Amino acid sequence: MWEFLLEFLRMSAFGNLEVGNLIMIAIGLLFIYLAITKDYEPLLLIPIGFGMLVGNIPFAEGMGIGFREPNTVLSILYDGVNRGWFPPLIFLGIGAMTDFSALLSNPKLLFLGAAAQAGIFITLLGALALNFTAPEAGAIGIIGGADGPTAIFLASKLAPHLLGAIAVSAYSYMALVPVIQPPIMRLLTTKDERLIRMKPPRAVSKKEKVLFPILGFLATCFLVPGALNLLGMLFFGNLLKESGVTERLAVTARTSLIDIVTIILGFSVGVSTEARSFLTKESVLIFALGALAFSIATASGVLFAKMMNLFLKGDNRINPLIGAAGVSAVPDSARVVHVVGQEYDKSNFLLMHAMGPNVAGVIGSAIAAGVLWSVLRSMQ
Amino acid sequence: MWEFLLEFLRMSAFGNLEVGNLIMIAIGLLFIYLAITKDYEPLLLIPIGFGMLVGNIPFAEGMGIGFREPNTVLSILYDGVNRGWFPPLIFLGIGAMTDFSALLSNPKLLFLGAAAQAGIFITLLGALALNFTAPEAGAIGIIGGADGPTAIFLASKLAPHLLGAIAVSAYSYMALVPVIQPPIMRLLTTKDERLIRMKPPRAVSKKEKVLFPILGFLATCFLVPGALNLLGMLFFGNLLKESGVTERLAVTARTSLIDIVTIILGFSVGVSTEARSFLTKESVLIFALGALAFSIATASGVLFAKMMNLFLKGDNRINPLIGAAGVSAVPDSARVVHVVGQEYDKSNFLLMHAMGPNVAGVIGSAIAAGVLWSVLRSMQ
Amino acid sequence: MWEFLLEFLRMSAFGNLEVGNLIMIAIGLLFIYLAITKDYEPLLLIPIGFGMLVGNIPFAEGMGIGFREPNTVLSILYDGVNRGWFPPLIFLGIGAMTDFSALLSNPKLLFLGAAAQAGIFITLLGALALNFTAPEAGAIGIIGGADGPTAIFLASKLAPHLLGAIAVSAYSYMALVPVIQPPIMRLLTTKDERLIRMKPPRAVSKKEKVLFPILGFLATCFLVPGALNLLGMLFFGNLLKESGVTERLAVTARTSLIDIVTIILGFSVGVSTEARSFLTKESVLIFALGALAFSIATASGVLFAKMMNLFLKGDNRINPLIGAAGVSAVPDSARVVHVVGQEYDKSNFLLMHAMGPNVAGVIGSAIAAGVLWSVLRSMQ
Amino acid sequence: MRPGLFTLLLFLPTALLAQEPASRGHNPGGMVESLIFGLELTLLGMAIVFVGLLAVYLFMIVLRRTIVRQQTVHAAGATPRTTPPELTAEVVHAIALALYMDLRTFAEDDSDEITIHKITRPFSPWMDSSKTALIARNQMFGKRQ
Amino acid sequence: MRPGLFTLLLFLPTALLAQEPASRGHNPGGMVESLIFGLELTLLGMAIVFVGLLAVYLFMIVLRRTIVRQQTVHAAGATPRTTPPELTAEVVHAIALALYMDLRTFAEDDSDEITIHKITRPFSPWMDSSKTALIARNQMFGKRQ
Amino acid sequence: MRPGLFTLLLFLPTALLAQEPASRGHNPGGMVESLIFGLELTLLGMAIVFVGLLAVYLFMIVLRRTIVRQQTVHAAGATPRTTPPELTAEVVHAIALALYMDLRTFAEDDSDEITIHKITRPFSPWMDSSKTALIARNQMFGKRQ
Ligand code: NA
Ligand code: NA
Ligand code: NA
Repeated sequence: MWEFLLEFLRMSAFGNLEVGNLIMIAIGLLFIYLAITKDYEPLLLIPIGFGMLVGNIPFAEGMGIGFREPNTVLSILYDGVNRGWFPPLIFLGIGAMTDFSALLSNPKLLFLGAAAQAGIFITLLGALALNFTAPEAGAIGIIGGADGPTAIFLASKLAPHLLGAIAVSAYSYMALVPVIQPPIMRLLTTKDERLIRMKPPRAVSKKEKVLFPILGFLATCFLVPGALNLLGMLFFGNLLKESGVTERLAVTARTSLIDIVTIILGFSVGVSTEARSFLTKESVLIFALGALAFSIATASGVLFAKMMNLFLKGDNRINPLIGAAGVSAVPDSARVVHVVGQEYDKSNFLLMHAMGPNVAGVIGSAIAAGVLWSVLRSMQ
Repeated sequence: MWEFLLEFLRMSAFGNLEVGNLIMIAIGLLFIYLAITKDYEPLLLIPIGFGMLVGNIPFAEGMGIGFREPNTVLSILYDGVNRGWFPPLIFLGIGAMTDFSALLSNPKLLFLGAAAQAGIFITLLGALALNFTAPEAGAIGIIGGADGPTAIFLASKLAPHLLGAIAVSAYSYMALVPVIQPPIMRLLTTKDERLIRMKPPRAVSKKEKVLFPILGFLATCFLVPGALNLLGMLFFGNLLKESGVTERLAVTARTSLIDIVTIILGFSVGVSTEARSFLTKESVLIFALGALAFSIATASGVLFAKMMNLFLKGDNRINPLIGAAGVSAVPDSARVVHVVGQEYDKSNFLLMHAMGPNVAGVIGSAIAAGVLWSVLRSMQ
Repeated sequence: MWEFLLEFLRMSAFGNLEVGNLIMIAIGLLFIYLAITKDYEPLLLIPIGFGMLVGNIPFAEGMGIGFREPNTVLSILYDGVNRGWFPPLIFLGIGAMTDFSALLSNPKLLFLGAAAQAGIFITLLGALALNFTAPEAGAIGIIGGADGPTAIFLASKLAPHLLGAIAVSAYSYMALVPVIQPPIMRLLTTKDERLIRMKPPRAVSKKEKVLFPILGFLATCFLVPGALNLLGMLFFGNLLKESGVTERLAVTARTSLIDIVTIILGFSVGVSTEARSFLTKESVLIFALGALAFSIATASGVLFAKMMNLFLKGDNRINPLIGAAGVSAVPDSARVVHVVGQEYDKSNFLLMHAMGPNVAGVIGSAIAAGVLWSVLRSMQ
Repeated sequence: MRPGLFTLLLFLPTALLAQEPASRGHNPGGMVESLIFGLELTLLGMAIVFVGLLAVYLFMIVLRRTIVRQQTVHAAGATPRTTPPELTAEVVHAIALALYMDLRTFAEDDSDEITIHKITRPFSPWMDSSKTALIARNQMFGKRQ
Repeated sequence: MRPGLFTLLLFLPTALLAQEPASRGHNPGGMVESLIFGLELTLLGMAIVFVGLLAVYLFMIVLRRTIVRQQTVHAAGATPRTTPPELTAEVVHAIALALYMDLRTFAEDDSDEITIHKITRPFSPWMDSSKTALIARNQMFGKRQ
Repeated sequence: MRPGLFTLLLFLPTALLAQEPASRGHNPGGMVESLIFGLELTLLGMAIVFVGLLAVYLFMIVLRRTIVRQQTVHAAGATPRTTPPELTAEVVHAIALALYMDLRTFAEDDSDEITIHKITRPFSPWMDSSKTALIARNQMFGKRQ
């Protein structure tokens, strides 16, 4: 009977199997394992991981299954990634669940979110040095924004052939934030700096919270219309949340809507990692550049905080650890900051302060994506 | 530093800025302000208002952002408005949340909802007199239906170039119902009429409620197949609600589904008000005609109620104030009726009676839209 | 006045009326009646029944309403049926609500779900004998799978012109499972067999439940990549449910998402039963073959259980009634098994045991659909 | 609602549809012709709206009578269910309360409370809890002071 | 499940796929040829369904054994966890109750209550509350009697 | 943040856009030219990111001052509302508790309970309850033993 089974297997889909598929399936299983046992970004790693299994079942070409063939179910589900309309809907939901109070109570933390975007541009330089074209380099650089939907959006516009590698790289490093960031944070700060206590956040009025999404939208999108799709939706969602009169819309945006899009987006991204197009030299380089991007982004945030301290006094000083939260990866990097801070002073609660640069980092990388899109889209 | 900033601003998107964009942004801000502070139709004015901000960021043509360019995110979101499939889904949700008991307990109130549709056709005549083409006139007339989704649906079919103006006009006047209707109601009624007490509604059995959507659908759509998309969905949603065995579908239809569609529909309609195509002589005329439409619709409803009273006796008589609720604008015009009624007699509760013509007005204007579509679609 | 009314009716849509439309409307009303009063599959029969009313309103061709005309609202809603992407989303939701514990605690019940698929293939033979083409015969045979989404998916791929008849036939017989199955079950079993008590299910650990969707997916889809769309989504949904870290996604998949798709899918299927294309000789044959399919599937399941008992001993023996649950029709056929079992022994609880073959039948018919698709799609 | 008017209306749609529509839409010829068309459409449209709702009305009347008759048959002997219940004082009070609650104004409460409790539980699809706990517990990054 | 039959089945798909498919689908040649094809497909299909579920079965057996072994290793010394728990009387009663509740009929309760309380809070996306309150409070439309 | 650097940056975009982009993207000419472009883009990009967030910052400052002034006007005489509330001990404890709950680990509890209670109420869109009840009650299939 085992003989028969083996023979049968040879004739079936096992016939098309390549080693690459097995490797990708193993990676998919690893993603699922990490999500379940380590709780690493499970809402994304599980859909992506299972999508990897689905995309690497070695079916024959032309069977009407693959996500690259027209009118297949997988291609229809992939449309929101392919044409880039899933990320703005996710930003709508994120806006409807984000509380900008931390930023409003201490606006200067915005600049930490700006500084951390240096990771994007230095990675772009690295990608250019490795002979990627300019649009590809821009799409790779955005991994340093540490923001999944932004990375998928820009990659779908500038380098759709690299989308799978860029998205998987971005989410992998976002999941690894607690591993990557602490050593860099410790290396670049003195013990005294890590012990800095920041003054408690001031009260933020309802009016400020309502006006913030409107003013924030006008301020950023007048400057960078290319960031309109992402920032427009982010601030729109936040207005739904803060207006006080559209609660039911905000609830739907941050529950059913974002969940439906997250399920299909994650699954589709996973499906798009078919071994033959994914296991390439480019993907390896993209993963290496992604690690660089996260490290530089973290370092830039911390160093900029130290620089700001040169101009600040007393309890206005910033604990430079929170600079690391400027990379986005909401809210993981803010938590990492908090936990590292508590290693040195159990009564120092940095989480609330770190949320400021954290959400500023989301805005910052969306602006950077808008700049890259505007400049690089004509070069494809 | 201010010099630098100004120079930078000149180079950025500020360079494409036209006065029209600023006007539209001001209108968008006004919508948001009215929604938040006056609670005027916030579930629609906030998405539309924010959409106006987004649509009037003066990005350059060909950047792959605008809702008229193919395959942009905004064009994808706009598809449901453009091809008219959002309004039927909204009607599905409205059906799943509408209780037709008020109508069932006093069916003659249906005719108030019919009479108020005179506003549609007289406005159509006005539009023809102002040299609009027949399909345009039909799309403008439907503003008098005081029903947002119906107006968007018909405008997308008959006059897509005027859709923004028609939708914004319809929603503006629906928000202004408490300002527009009371003077007309007072003008056309005597104090004695306003004091009429209607007899309490009779009990409505479950069977009647279950059979109503089925019979109502067959009665109206056999006559006017052109109303199939809207009325089919309205009655389908109501059957889901009343059948007693599809509660989970009705709940989803009146929560997640209608919310998701409302968010994207409102936002897209706002985006479509780009200044260059919106700030035209036509839009001004459409707003003027819209005011006419609402006034005539209100007057027709009230006068028809007075006419019906000529044939009715005793406690069967109708308080003519509730004729004003025949314009739809559910449930605002019913509330206006109630509040105006209470000014004259604190113990006269008209709200429940006014809900009858109110929902009848929705059916009436959908029928009128079906007639206009059938007759005018071949003339485009 | 009655004269006038009749004359008016003659001129309106009543002019296009054919007897067929009235028959279909009567069938639609029957579906709604059965759903409400008998609680037969109401979540599907109500949308399908109301869709039948909508699809058989006799509007004129070219009015821009029909589901076969391009860019109409009905054609847009029908897209998910037409291109087959609704059924996988429904499978996602089913996966997120299915508990495979019954199967895990007694894996040999899987084979009952396999045996019942004989109904599919024997019906296919019958359809070939009645001169249907091979792809049509495959699509008709899948009715024997007793699984609505699978039938719609395969019919949309192999025989889109028969989709309405196949879907309506499949759902009709699924609703009639309590009428069709018991006589066959009683005919093929002895009283002693019906009294067999099965040993209580063993405890199933969380790890088994988490690993099952992953291993089940790999095992089935490596063999039959053609089943990828349905089984991929089924097991993906189940992983979301069992992983323990993606609860919010599982909740959305089994509530809003599946509800929205169910509403539109059922409605569209109903709309597609327009009399002129539905009331044909083929549809009658399909209904006859469907009855055959359900009967053979039930018999195969029961007989296979009896055959397995030849090799099993003591309390490992299977009560052959549960073989009937292998047809799928989740969870109706399992309940039928339970109720029939209780007629003979009030203290014999078969429901939990019958859930095993029940969910196995879903997997089995998805595999069969994959085989049929792979072999027959090139013959269209 | 005299038959005469309605009989007239019956012929309007035929008349309308018999004409060449394209000649009216885009080349309106003259304002007068356009307005006549508009008037015809108005009469047709209002007639159909009324007839449509009249059909619904008739169905509703038939429906009510059928159900009342059924109920009377079913409830023969029992207390008749067809008389509408009167609005008692309690009901009126309940309505008044419901209306009061429904019409209550939108209160802008400009909160003075700090918003820390919101920040500490930012629920997000990117949420991840045990990861940081892991750091705290396992001390995986040496260099502890 | 004799190997002989299955070995035969292994050659069917190859045989099937080797032939020109178009000649079968649309020009069935004859009923006999068509039915032979159907029989081949039936055998192939049922075989694959069984093999597919057999694969799942084997995985499940392996899975269970692995987990049981792990648990035995972990729980060495403790009470063994591998024996399935017996159905106690309470459990049976709980099931009976659950079934009873699950199978209860759909009760058509034709309510006699007036539906006013529903009408007074019509929740809708077009809802708007403070507007009318505004009218009541501010008396913006003069002419009060 | 010296004006000199920023003034420079102002000219970069113009310079960039003036060049033929295609010659850079696909025919990078040389690595050096490509890297120079990358540097220009880096400076431009970082400048815009900072200016964008600076604009938000300025709006926020203006916003806060406006609101504070309004509040001061409104609350003239009353206790001033502009001083930020201090973190009291209770607040700190509340935060600590919230953090503890937030950071609690994901507990893998491998349940020993039988799962029967789940099986008895399989909620599904294909659910149907009274049908089987019907069988039980009506005995529609004769042959009862
Ligand atoms: Na970022
Ligand atoms: Na109306
Ligand atoms: Na099945």
